Amino acid sequence: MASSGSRSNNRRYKWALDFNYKSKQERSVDVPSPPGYNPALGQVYTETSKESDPNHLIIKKSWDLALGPLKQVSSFKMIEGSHSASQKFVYFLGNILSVGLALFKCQSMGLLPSHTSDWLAFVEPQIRMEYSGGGLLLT
Amino acid sequence: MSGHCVHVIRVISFLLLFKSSFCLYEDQIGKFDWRQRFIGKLKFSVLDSKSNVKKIFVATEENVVAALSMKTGELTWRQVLEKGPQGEIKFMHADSEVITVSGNGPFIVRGWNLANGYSHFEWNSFNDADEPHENVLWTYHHGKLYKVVMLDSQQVARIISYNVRSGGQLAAYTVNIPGFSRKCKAIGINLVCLSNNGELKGVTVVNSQFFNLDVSAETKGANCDLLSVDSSSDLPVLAIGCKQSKLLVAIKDNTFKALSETVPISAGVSVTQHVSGTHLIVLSKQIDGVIKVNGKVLETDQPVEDIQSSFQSSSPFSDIETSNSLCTLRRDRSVYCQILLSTVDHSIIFAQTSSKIMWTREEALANIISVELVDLPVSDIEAAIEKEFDNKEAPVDIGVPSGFVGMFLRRLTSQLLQLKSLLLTVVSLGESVEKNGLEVDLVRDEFGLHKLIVAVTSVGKLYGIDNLSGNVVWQKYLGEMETYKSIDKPVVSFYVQRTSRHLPYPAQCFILGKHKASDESMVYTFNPINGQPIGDGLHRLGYRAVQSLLLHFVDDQFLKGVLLLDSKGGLHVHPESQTALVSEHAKSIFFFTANSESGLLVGYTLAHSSLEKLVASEVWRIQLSHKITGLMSKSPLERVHSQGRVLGDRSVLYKYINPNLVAVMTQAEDPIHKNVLSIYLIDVVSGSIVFSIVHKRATEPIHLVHSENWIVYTYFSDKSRRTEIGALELYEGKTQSNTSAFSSVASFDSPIVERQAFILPAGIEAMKETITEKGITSKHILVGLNSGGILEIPWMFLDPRRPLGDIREEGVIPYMPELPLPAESIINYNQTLHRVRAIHTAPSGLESTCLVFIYGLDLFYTRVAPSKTFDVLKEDFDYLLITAVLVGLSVAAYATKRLAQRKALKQAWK
Amino acid sequence: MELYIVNFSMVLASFLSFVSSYEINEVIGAPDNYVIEGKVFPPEAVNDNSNWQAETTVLLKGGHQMGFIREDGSFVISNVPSGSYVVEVFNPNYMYEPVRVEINSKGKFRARRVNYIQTSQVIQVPYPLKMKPMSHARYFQVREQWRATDFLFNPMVLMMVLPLLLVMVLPRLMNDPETRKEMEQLNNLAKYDMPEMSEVITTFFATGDKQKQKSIKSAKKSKQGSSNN
Amino acid sequence: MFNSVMNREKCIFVTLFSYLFIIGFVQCSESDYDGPMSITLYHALNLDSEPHWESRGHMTVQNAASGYVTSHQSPLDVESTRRLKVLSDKDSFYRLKAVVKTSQGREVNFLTFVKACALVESQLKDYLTVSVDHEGSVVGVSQSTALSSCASAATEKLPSNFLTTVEFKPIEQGPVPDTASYIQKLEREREARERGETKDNRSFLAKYWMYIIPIVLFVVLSGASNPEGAGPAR
Repeated sequence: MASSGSRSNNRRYKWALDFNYKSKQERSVDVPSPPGYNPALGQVYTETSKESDPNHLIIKKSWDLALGPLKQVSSFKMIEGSHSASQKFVYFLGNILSVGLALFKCQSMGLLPSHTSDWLAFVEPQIRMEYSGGGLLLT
Repeated sequence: MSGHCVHVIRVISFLLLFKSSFCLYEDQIGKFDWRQRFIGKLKFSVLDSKSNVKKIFVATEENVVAALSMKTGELTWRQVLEKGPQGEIKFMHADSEVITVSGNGPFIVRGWNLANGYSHFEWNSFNDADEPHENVLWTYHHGKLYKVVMLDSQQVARIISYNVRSGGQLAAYTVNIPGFSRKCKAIGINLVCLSNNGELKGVTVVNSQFFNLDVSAETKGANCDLLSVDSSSDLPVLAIGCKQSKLLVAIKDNTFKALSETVPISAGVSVTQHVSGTHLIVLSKQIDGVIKVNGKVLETDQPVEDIQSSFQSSSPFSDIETSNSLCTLRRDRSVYCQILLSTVDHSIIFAQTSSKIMWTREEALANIISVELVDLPVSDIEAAIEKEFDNKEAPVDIGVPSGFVGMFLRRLTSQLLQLKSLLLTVVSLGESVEKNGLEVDLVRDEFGLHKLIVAVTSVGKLYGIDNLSGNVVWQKYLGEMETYKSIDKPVVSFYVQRTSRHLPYPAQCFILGKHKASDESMVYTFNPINGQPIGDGLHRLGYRAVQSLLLHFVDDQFLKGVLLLDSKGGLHVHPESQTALVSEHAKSIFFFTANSESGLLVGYTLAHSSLEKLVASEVWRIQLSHKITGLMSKSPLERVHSQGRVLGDRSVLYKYINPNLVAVMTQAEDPIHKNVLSIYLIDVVSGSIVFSIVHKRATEPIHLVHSENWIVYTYFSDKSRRTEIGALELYEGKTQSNTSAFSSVASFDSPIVERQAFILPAGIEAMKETITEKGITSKHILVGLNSGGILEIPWMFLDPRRPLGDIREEGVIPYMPELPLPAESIINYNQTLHRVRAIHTAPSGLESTCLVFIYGLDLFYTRVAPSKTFDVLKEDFDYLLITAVLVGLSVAAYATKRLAQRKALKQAWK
Repeated sequence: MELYIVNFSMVLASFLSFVSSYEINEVIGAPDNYVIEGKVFPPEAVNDNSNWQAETTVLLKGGHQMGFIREDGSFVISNVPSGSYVVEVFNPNYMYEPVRVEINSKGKFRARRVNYIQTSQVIQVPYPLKMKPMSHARYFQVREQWRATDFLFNPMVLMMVLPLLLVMVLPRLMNDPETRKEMEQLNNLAKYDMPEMSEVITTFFATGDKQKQKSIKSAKKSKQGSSNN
Repeated sequence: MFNSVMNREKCIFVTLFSYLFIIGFVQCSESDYDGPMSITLYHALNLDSEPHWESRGHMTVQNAASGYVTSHQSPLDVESTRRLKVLSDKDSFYRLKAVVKTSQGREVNFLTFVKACALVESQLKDYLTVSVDHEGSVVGVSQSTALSSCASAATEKLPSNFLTTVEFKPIEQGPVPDTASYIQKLEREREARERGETKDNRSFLAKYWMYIIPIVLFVVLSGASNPEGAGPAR
C-alpha cells in the first residue's frame, strides 16, 4: 500500500509540477544533488506542502469518490479479527438482501423480463416449409 | 336518456381513438393524393352545338350520363346511374335536355339539365306481361318518346308513344313485320329490320309507313348485322356490317338509299348537315396507329378536301368503333369538322380536322382489373454506386481499369456525381416552381414512396401510371389478348417476376390471358417501367392454362418463374428454362385449383417431377356442396412481425400463422334458411379444412379480407337488415408446437378460433387491409363505402377479443356492436369515388407508410400511416423553431458563462 | 295489374312553361311497385351557384336503386316493391341521417329512424321524406396553433422553469436573516447526523466482544438518544 | 335443433380397431343427415405419380344422428408393410382415398395424404377428420397422424393394424353482433351511475381521508421535528 502510494505521489508530484510551475524543483532533479541531500525527503515535504493546495484536495476528493465502489469490494477482504466469519456472512447477507430487495421491487413493478411476453419481440417468424398457390379455375 | 349520454361519450372516445390513428390536415389536400374521374366506354354521344359553353353529352357502358367540356375533355357534370343491368342505358337523346332510358324490366326515363346535370323528371315505363325485356327499342321525335317492343311470337312490333316529360301514354299501336329477324334498329323515326335473306325493311313509327330495299347480293346470307350509324342529323344513316366491310344506307323520304361505296368495318362513319340541304359523310379509320379522316358529300359523292386530315400521338391508336362529328362552314366557305371517336381500347378521342387532337380520355381505366405497384429503378448515380459493389459488373467500362485504382476512380466519379446532383438540388430549390411543369424523372426515391402503378384493364390495355402525379407514363394495348373469367368477373394472372432491384436486369412483369380467336392462352412479358416487351413479348402458349402460380425462388437472373397448369392437367413453367430448377424445389411446392361451379377443390404436389418434366399429381380433394363465390389467400408480400399476443396475465397467446391458409366462401340458396353463407378455411397444402363457419340469411355484398392470423368478412344480414362484419382470429395456443418452422403437412391440433361480429352502418363496395414492409405497423382495414368514401378502420376495432365486460388486456377496447363512421377516417375526404371495384395496398420503403390505390369507375391514390409516421419527421415539423431554440440556448449558455465568470471575479474581490 | 297514381306536380313545377299541360297521369304498373318521394334540404350555408344538387345522390338498398335530386331538392325513387328499405342521402360535404322506409303490401308508407342496434325500435319521421343535413362533414384535423399558454403549461417547460425558480429565488431568500438562521439550523441538524453515523460505526468496531445485533441495537439507541437530546 | 349441433366442438370420438367391430357411443346427438352413410377407404402405396388404389377398409356411420360407427380395416400384409417402408424411406406421401356414400346413394370421392414416414413413426396410428357442412353433407375427409415428425427414419417393427380415430367436425355457427348484452350493459351502467350519484354524497373528508391524513401527518411531523432538531445545535 505504502509503496504504491509513494509511486502515485511521485507521479502526482511530477504532474503537479507542471501546473504549479515549481520550476526550481524541476531543475533540481536534472542537476546532481548536493551531498547529504535526500531527494526522497524533499518529495515528502513537497507533498505535505501540496496537501494544503485546494486544487489538489479537490482532485483527491474526486478520486476518492470515483474509487468508492471499488474500495467497497476490497473492504470485504479487510474484515479481520475473531468475528470475521460472521462479519463476512453479515456483509454478504446484507448485500444479498439489498440486491434481493431491488429485484423484488423491480419484479413488483413489472420491470423484470420474467414472462414469455417480454421475449415475444425476439421470437422469430416460423420458416415456411411448403409453398402453395393457385386459385379458382380460369375459364 | 342518460344511457344515450353514455353512448355519446363512448362514441366520442372512439372518435378520439380514430383521430389519433388517422389524420389529414386541410392543407394536405392533394399533397399525397389524387383522383381521376372516368365515365367508361362510350355508348351514346351528342355533340352540342347550341349552348355557349360547348359540351359533349355522353352515355356509357358503365351506366354514366355525363357532359364533357369540348375544350378540355373534362367532366362538366356526371351522374352515375344504378349498377349493372338495373341502370343500363338503353337510349340517350339530347336537345333541350338530356333524356336517358335506363334499366331492364321497368324502364326508367330520366331527364337531365344540360348545364349542370340536375334531374328534371323521372318516370317509369312498365312492360306488359307478354312483352320481353330484352328486345325493346327506343327513339325520340319532337317531344315524344317511342318505345318499340318486338313481339317475336306474333311477328309484330308494338309501338307506344309517351309524353317525354310526364310519361303520359299518348298512343299505342302495333305494326306487322312478317319475316323479320331480330336484327332491328330504331333510327330517327324509323324502325329498320334486316331479314335473314338480306332484305331491309323499314317502318316509320309515327305513321306506320312501310318501305323496303333489297340490299346488294354480297350481304345476303352472310353473317351481317345492322348497325346504326348516326341518327342525330335529319338524315338517318345506318350500316349493314358484314365480315370485312359495311354498306351504308341512308333513309330519305321514307325510302332507303344505298350508298355506292362500302367502307371497311373498322372505319368510323358519321353524317352531318352540310350546305344547302346536302350532307357530309365523315369517315375515319386507323392505319398503322394513325387516324386518317376524309369526307365527302353524301348526295354527290364529291370528296371534301378541307376535312382530310390525319392524327397521331405518342402511342398508336387502335381501331375505331364509333364516331360522331359536327361540321361547320367557316366564313371562307371552308369546312371543318369536330370528330368524337371511340376506339376498341375504350379511348375517347376528340379532334378537329385540319388541326390536331384536342384531347383523349383513357376510359379503359374505368375498368381496371388488376394492379401492381412496381419499384422504380435507381437513378444513374445510385446505379453507378451499385455497380461499384457488384463485382460481376466490373469489366463493363473498358475505359476504366479494374482493380484497386479502377475501384478508387469509380468511387471518385460516383461521389462527384452525387455532389453535383446535391448542388443541383440545392440550386434548384429556389426555382422548383418552374420545374413542376416538366415531367419528373422516374427514379426511386429514398423512402420508396415513388412507384409506378401498372394497371391491367378488362379490355386488355395496360397502363403505367406515375403514383405521385397520376400521369399515364406508358400505355399498351394487347389487342389479341382477352381476359379470363372467374366467377363472372374478368381476371388475368398478373405477376412481378423480377423487381427493379437487380441491376442490370430490368424489372419484368407477366400477364396471362386468353387468345381472342383461339382457345389458347397468351402471355405477355414486359418491362413495367416502360411497357416494352421483354423476351417473347406477347405470345401464344399452345395450350390453355387454367391456373398459375408465381414461384418463390429466383433463377440466376433473379427471375421468378410462373407455373402454369393446363386444361389437360399438364404442368409447365414459364420460362421453360427453369424446369430443372423447379424440380429441385418440387417437394415443397403445392398447387390447388377450385371449381367455382361444382365446389370441387383439388390439391396437387410437384413431388413426382423429374428434371426434364414437371408433373402435378393430385393429393387431396375437397368437395364443397355449394357454389364457390369467393376465394381469398394471403398477400405473398405479407410479413408478420409479432408472433403472439400478450394477454392480461402477461403470458403469450401464439398466433396461428399459416401461409397456406385460404378462405373459401360458398353461397347456397337454402329454401328454409335462405342464402346461407359458409366460410371454409382450408390449408391448401395438406387439404384439410382447418375451420368452417356458417351464416344464415346472409346475402351480397360479401367481401373478405384475409391477413396474418385473422379473417374479416362482411355480408348483408337479411334477418336484421344491416351490414354486419364478422371477424375470426386464429391462435395456436399458449405454446408453439414448432418454434422454428411451419409445416402444413405435419399434423397439428386445430387452432383456437376467436370470433365476433359487428355492425357497420353503411353499405360496402370493397375491402382491403393495409400492408407495410416489415409488418410492425398495426393493420388497418380500408373499406370502400357505397357513399363513395373510403373508411379506414383500425383492426383493433374488429378485434374478436374485444370484451363486453371489463378490459383485461392491453390495447383492447370494450365491445360495442356498432362501429363508428367518423368523417376523419374517410381517407378520400370529399373526393367521392363511384363504384369502387377494389382497393390495392402496397408497402412503401417506410415501415410506417402504406400506399393505397383505389380503382373502380374513379381512380384514387393516397398513402396511409396506420401507426402515424413514426419513422419520418412530420411534414409540418418546425425546423425554424428548433433551430431558433438551439441557437437561443447556445447563446444563453455562452452568455451565462460570461456572467458567472464575472460574478465569480466579483466574489473573489470581496 | 294494379293502377296507381303518380303525382308529377313536383316535376312539372320546375317547368313553368309546362304548367299549362299539367296532368295527372295514370301509369300502368306491374303489381307491387311504389315510388318513394322526398326532398333533400340543402345545407343552410350553401351559396346559389354551388352544384349541390348534382353532387347529392339518394341511395336505396345501398345503391341498388337511386334517386336524383331536382333543382328544388326533391327526388323520387321509382320501381320499389313493398318491403323495408334504408334511404340514404350522400353529399360529399354534408352528412345526412338515413331513414328507414317501410312499404306494406297494401302500399302504406311508414318512415322511421334507422337504428341498427335496436332494429325493432320505432321512432317515426314524416313521409314524404324530409332529409335535412345533420352537420358539415369534418374530414380534416385542425392544425395545432402555437399558443403561449400551451407552451407555458407544457410539463417539460414546467420542469425546467421550477428548478430555475428555485435556483434564482432561494438565494434571495437566504439574504433574509431569519431564513438564513433557519437554514443554518437545518444544516446543523444535518451535520449532527453525520457524526451520528460515524459513531455507529465506531461502536460497531469498538464493541468487538459483544454480539453484533446488540451493537446495532446500541447504535440505534445512541442514535435515538442523540436525537432526543 | 341445428344450433345444438353446431355448438358442439368435437362431435364424434370413436376409436376403431381393425378386425374388430367396435361400436362406440357418439356424443353428437343430432345431425341433418340421417340414414346410414358408408366410408370406404383406399390407399396407394406406390411411388408413381398415378396412385394405385388398394382397399384399406370401410366404415359405416350407421346414423350420424345417433352416432354409431362400425369399422372394418384389413391388416397390412408383409408386402404392403414393405412398400409403406419404402415410401417412408423415400420421404414420399401415403395417399388415401375416402369414398363417402350417402343414404341417397350419392358417392363422393375425397383424397387426402400424410407423409409416409410420419405414419410409420406413429405406428399406423392415424386420425380421420370428416368435415361436415350445414346441411350435413360431408365436404372433406383429411388424414393426420399421431406423430408429425420424421425424426428417426429407422423403425424396427410396424404393427399390422391401423389404429384409426374418426372425428366429425361440423361447421360452426357464425357470430352475430351481440346487441342484446350491449344494451343490457348500457342499462346496467346507467342504473349503476344513478345509484352511484345518490350514494356518493359523503362529505369531502369522508371521501378523501386517505389523501388528507398523510399530508397532515407530513406537515405535523416536519413542523415538530424542526425545533427539536434545532435544540442540540444551539
